[in-house]
Amino acid sequence: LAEPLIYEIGSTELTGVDFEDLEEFDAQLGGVERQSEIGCAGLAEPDVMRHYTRLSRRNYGIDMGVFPLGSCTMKHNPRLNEKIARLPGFSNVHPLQPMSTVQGAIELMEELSTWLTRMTNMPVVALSPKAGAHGELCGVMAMRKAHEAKGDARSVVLCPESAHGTNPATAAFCGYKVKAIPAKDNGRVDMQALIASLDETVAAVMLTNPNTCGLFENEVRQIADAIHDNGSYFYCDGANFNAIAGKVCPGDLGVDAMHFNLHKTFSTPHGGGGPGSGPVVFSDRLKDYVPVPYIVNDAEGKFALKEWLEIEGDTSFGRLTAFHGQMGMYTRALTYMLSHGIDGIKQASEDAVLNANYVQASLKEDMSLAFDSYCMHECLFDDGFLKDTGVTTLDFAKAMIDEGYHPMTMYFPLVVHGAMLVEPTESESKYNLDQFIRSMKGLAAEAKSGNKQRFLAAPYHAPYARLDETLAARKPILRYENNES
Amino acid sequence: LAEPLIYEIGSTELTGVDFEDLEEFDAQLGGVERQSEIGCAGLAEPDVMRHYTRLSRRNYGIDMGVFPLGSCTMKHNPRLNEKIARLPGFSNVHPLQPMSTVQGAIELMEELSTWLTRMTNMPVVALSPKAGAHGELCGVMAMRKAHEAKGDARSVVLCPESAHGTNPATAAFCGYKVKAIPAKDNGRVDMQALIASLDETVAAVMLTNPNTCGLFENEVRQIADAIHDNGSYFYCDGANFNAIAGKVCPGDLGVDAMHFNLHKTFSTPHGGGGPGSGPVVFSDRLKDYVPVPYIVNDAEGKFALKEWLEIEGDTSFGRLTAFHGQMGMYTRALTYMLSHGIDGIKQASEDAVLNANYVQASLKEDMSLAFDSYCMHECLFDDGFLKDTGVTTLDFAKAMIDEGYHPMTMYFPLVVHGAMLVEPTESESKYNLDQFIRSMKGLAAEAKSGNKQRFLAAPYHAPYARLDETLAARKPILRYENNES
Amino acid sequence: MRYLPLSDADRQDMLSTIGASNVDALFSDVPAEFLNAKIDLPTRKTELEVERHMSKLAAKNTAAGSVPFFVGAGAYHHHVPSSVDHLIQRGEFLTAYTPYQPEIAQGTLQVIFEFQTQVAQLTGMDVANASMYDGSTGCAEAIMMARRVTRKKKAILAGNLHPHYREVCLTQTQYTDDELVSQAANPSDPEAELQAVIDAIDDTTSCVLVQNPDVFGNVRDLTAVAEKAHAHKALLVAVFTEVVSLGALKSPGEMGADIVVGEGQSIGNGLNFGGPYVGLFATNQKYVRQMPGRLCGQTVDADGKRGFVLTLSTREQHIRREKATSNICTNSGLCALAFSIHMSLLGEKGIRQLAMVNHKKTLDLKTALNSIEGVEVLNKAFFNEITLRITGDATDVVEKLAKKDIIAGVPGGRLFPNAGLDDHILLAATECVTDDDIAALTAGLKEVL
Amino acid sequence: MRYLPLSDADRQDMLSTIGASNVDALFSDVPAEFLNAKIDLPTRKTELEVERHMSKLAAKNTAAGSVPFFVGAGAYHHHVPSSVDHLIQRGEFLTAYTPYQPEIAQGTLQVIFEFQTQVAQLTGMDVANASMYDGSTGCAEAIMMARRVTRKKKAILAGNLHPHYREVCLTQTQYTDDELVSQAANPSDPEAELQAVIDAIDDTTSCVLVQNPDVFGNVRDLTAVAEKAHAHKALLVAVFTEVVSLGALKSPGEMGADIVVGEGQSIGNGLNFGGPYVGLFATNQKYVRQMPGRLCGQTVDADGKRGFVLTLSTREQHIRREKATSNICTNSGLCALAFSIHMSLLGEKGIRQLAMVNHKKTLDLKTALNSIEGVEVLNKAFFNEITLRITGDATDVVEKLAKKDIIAGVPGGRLFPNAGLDDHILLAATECVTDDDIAALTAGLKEVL
Repeated sequence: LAEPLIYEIGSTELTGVDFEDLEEFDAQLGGVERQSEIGCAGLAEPDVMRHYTRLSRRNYGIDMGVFPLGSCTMKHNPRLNEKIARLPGFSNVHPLQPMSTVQGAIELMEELSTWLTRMTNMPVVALSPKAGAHGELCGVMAMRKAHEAKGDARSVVLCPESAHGTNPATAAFCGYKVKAIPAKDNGRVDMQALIASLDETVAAVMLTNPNTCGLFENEVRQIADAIHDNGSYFYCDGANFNAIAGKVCPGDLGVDAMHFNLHKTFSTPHGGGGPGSGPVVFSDRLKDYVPVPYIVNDAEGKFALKEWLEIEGDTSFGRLTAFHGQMGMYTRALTYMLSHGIDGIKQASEDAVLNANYVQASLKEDMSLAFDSYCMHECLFDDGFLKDTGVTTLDFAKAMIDEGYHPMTMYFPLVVHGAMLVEPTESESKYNLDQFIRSMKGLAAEAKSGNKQRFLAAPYHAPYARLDETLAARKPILRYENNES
Repeated sequence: LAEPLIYEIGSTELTGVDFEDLEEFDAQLGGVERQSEIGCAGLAEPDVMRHYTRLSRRNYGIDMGVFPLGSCTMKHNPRLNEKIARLPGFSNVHPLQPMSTVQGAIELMEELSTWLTRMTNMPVVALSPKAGAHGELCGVMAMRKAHEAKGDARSVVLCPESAHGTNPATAAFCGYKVKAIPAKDNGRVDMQALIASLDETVAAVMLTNPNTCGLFENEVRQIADAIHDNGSYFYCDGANFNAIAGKVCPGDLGVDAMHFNLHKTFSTPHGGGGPGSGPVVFSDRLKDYVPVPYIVNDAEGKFALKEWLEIEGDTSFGRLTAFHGQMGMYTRALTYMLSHGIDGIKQASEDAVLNANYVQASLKEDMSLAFDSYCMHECLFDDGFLKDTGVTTLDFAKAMIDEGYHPMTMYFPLVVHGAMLVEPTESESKYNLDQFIRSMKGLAAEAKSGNKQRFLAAPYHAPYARLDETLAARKPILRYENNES
Repeated sequence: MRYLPLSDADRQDMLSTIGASNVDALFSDVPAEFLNAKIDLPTRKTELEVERHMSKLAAKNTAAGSVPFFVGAGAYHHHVPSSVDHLIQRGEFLTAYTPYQPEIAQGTLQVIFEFQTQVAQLTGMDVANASMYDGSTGCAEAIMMARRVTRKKKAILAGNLHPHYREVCLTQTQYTDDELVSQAANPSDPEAELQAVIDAIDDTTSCVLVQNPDVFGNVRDLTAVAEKAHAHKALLVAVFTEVVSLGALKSPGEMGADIVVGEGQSIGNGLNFGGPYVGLFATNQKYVRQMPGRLCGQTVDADGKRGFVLTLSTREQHIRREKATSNICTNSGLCALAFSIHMSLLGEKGIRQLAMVNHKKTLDLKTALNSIEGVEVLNKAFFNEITLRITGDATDVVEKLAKKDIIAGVPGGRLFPNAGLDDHILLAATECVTDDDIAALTAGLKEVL
Repeated sequence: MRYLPLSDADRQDMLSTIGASNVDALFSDVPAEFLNAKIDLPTRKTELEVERHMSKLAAKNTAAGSVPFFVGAGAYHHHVPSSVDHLIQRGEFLTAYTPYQPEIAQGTLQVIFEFQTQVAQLTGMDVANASMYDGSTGCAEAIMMARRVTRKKKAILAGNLHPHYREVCLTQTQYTDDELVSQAANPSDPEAELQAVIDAIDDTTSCVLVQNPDVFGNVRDLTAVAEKAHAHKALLVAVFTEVVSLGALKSPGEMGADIVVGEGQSIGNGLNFGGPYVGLFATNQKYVRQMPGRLCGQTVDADGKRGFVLTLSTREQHIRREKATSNICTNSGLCALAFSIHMSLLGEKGIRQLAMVNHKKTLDLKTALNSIEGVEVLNKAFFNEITLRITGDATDVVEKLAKKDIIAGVPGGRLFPNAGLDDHILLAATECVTDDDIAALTAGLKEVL
């Protein structure tokens, strides 16, 4: 059954919120009152409950089953985090109320900072970026500011071909030219090519480690040294930090800046597309360039936030967002960290890697592995096993929906043909993985056996059949219009 | 997809709860330690989330759509009630902590009592009964105690044929013989027959008003007078109070005792089968017989609960439950009452009656009305319109599931052949009712047109097909057994 | 009004479909003098106003989590994982009806089936029902069930049964065929209390109700009671108020109980000032058709898929009316769901750990209190409750401690008025009690004694 | 560990399937000297311990609902109906991914489509996107969008723009082709502030950013700004921080805005100490392909059923990489959901009522404060924010009031350091403010001044 739009069941006359009755009064709106109709439909509360309950049931979430979306780390979201984030002392405090009345909030930020800096063995962290990509911006801006401070403007940033699209986009945003570094056959960055590209124009190198193929860059320390010898900075995309948290400190590897996807690594629910949070840790080389606000202690040991650049001599590159960043995510992340403890975080990384290797080992005969070595937290297949079957990676993924799963990541990284990137995360039990593996084996066998029909119009058992994306883009309908009026 | 049992996915070795590590210590359990296996399966938290999320999706609830279950009043359950009930000051207080530390809780009970007594115009209320049927017990016990106090033991309780099964069961539980009173053709109690049955053996008459046919007993005041003239008491089953709350005070009608289904009338969620709450209001005639605990004020005006019968001369009939009753439901009910206000409660009753009459008027040509007059909050059809179609009331109800609805109440009240009792409640919008009416018309037309197939194995689109209840009863399997071991 | 979806225009439209001039015409069966009675109660409030009002009431109460807290005696302050409360609030569970339409109620039904299994396992019995109102009302049902099974009337209530439970049994059976015999409480000699029960059993006895751990916290083995009862064709009804104890103690089933009844609040459910709670009720296979309450059984659907239904309902009041085994109509579904989810999180490993943490805290509490001049802990064997005898009036001491924001326990006189227990205090210690809490109580007691 | 479902036995089984001797073998690419670094952080805590720790931190903060509270300036203390928070916590919404698989994400997608419609209606624009991080980052995106549309570089920031927004714009565009011109704040003459913007517009201007109500609470009609901008082929970017104002004020669209960007926190979302919030972004049909952020569009599925998909994504970074219109990758999905649910509850009727209640409270506040010796309210026309000039240091006064548990507002110097506004206080009054709150503030101010 299709769910109507709110505009089809509600009306501008109905409301599901009560207000005190106002007596007549003279408004002081300066004659700028709204006269025209707004048009928003209202519904009484019972209908609101049903509309959104029914809509939700057309979604797939982690709470429903395995969500093996490579690079996205769809792990369990403990409800304790949600409960804590809703304590009025966190959820109902204003970013601009007197700092004396929010000491607990700033202390929480301080405690989170301790966790992030110690887990990475890096001295400072900027908490305020709103998401991973925003964190990249933070990191690259600090690098550019540092180069400028040295009077050494540079113009190029190196990114591997397999990088997340946000890496080159961010570099371009900061005025850099982007130069791609090729990968070797084993899925790692070609260190020789990288070193060959290092010259006095290179401001920074942006690597992801573990990389987007799910592999650890085993030459990372040598790469870092080469970067530093060139007077460049080493930016690490921390999207895959969840594979090594508690096991490896990026600071030890020579990283100068790394953003966390705080939400996915430390378990804020994805929420259908955010909000996220992207704190960035910095090395000593960059620590003078972090954005405001940051935490300081006043003379009495009370916490405060430095909110403004000083007029003279401040090397901070500025402010990335109003207020202090994603407090709601800080709360969830710290709750999650305290729950696990550093021992639990390490165990979670190990389990994530174990689960991925188990899936890889179990499916390598049935599907085609992109790289034949142990993987980290995700395993990568290409579409070799679908050759001549008439089934594409997309078809295969849509058929997974009929098996009760969310598809894996498809066609990323770009360096692999018809890529299928599977990240089970540490949240899956062996029982769940065995069920998943059985389904994948079944699908692979069906595809190879020539049963194209199972795939071509899949999913068959989802709430909706395949959607026409071309139609949507060709003549965009981006809002409801009442066609009757 | 079938959902496995927890025993099929969990194990006795797994747990989803962490505890502090205990050092070895000498237990003082008196040598009664548990040696044998318990056998309960544990699951890590992610799997618990999924198991219950997936199970929940096999349920139908008010949040999903119209729930026209006559006599059960499946109305909207505001989430504000849930939020308030979870305030630690209500949810985390112990019934036996010092009364000086729970003044707010007792004040809440007092405030709820004010609402219940004023809405009924009756002087006292006993809050503690745990559900409607428990409230009936409370009412009838008070009546018996009152008769005994007068030295006038009586032996018979009169109940209409259409009474809820709990009425005769309760009377029997209190040692009474139950005598049935017939109904008239218009669905009301036969007052002549009732008066003819009144003699010195009759302790009480139990009526439901509005009655189980959804009709108001228009002669109720005369009936009450006849009961009282006979020295008997008038018990009113308040299951249908939601039709008249804010409009009519049962005390004005001569009622001596009436229980509320506090949960359904004042919107505690049904929860798949409770918990409920069944406070009972009493007339002056019975007020000395109420059970403990009840609220008293001490000399300083502080609230207290009288928890024990006095040794001498106490006429209370005793205690119905440990502690003070269903605080969680008191909280929800008071929240709901304050939200509506008495004006909103009256409006809700009117809307409930309006909605039922709208459904009745809209469907009376398509289905067969049991009684042709305005109804109260529910309308009653019989299976006359299905005559010779080969479709039963049950089949018709199951087909409603395929239309996206929960079935109406079937085969109750017993006085109507193949009864279908429809209670839309005040929570339904006209849009929802029009959709519902359209579906019912469509089904009725299909049945009459000879399309039996649509009905006989319905539902076709539910998570499960019809369940074999005979098999379940013949060889009951009431728990999981590991057949492998 | 935010919960009412009809607009005035809708109402007019609908009245004209009905053919009524106004809504009061629909109430024409109500004698005019009684319609639209004036009622002196406030009008509607905004959500914000309601929240403010209720929060103000809540703030007048001392919540268990906010202070050192040691009250037990039938309700226990445990920690419930947040996932439990999240899951029971899913609309499909929360707003579902009793599962009489199994095709669209398999969620609730499978949960009941799993719940029944968990309760049977914990109690060591064959089968359990879908839950009762609470432990106390379950006891009254157990007495009546024993009468139906044994066709005898005399039920013996052990002296150390929770006094509220005793009162509920006496009240609920006062007009039935049951005859109840209550024995005297004996906080300091629980073995003697047990012996008194054994001594009272004879051929007219239908059942004996014995609580373990008893209301004073004492733990005993009930095997000897069961043997004597069975020798006289009577049933042992084993009662508990603290279900967590089943994670540490020999199960009632292993001790020979025929019916086990108790309170399940500790698992999954909050204190809630006394309710709603969830009564647990289990028995052996041969008595299943005499068991009160709802039962869920396994079956298959028309496609052969395993599924569940309510079954054996011929015992119930909506079928049997005045011949029903009980007048109970509902159970405590949502509380049972919370119980079952929490138990699934715990599993055998978790419930055993939880039980031992409780016992250890109570041992620590006992050790600390025993060191105080003028305080004597009566218990030799216990689980997570102990009883003190102090020099002085317990009510007075508890009130003085409450003024210091320490909620110490239940004065003996509150549960046993006029029974000479005014110098007793009943205390419990759960996993929520910290060392600091124990130190605060100890220091506080020393000050006020 | 309660979140990890593998048992040690599972781990061993899996390692043997993999053919690795232990888990560290899987990490063999990590140079040995860096593997298993010692990290000085605490080990795991029980759920109860975590709750205690975090509750203790929370208790050190003064929550807005617990005291008289008048802070605004970009974030507002409104009441969110409890149904909103309930619904956004449904697992299917909460734990869903970005809706790239539309067959199993129609819930999220239809919500976005409805959200886009609501935002377009409120702002009076043609189309809106699926949300931005927040209002401040949305402003920076608007400047860059205006550059793409106009192919001009100079953006003028009005003086009474929220200073955090100004800083974000300056920071985010420091390495792009944009050239920003910031004007000076003018709390006491908002019309002059507007005129300065108008005067600065010339043919090199790509856009002007003007906030309404401005950061000091002043309400103006921006029509004249739009006219001047359009005469010079520049765009008017209308900024708001208080979305509720759109229920009372002429819409930016009606004033001629080309891009509308603002903060949506007030509807559906809590204060959260500054985040997460939800940026709203709307424009007219002709600029839609230059709009940053995600967009959801209507389409049909293979069975012809109406459905929704993310569309026009060729603008985005995962396709365009270094040529993308923005490096933004996520939106603020769950906050947008909360916004949309709250707006569905409100509807046009509700948002208008809410706006007028806010305005009335602020009028009451103004009247009360104007009566105090040494206090001057600067605003003539305002919505729910006003600015005071007091005799004395605002920071000092605000701190003194905080000691009395009255949270008065934002000292001018906190938002505009070294700008001569140290004797200004910015206040807001919403539906959460009571007459008692206003009386408390008034009395408190009189005492500390």
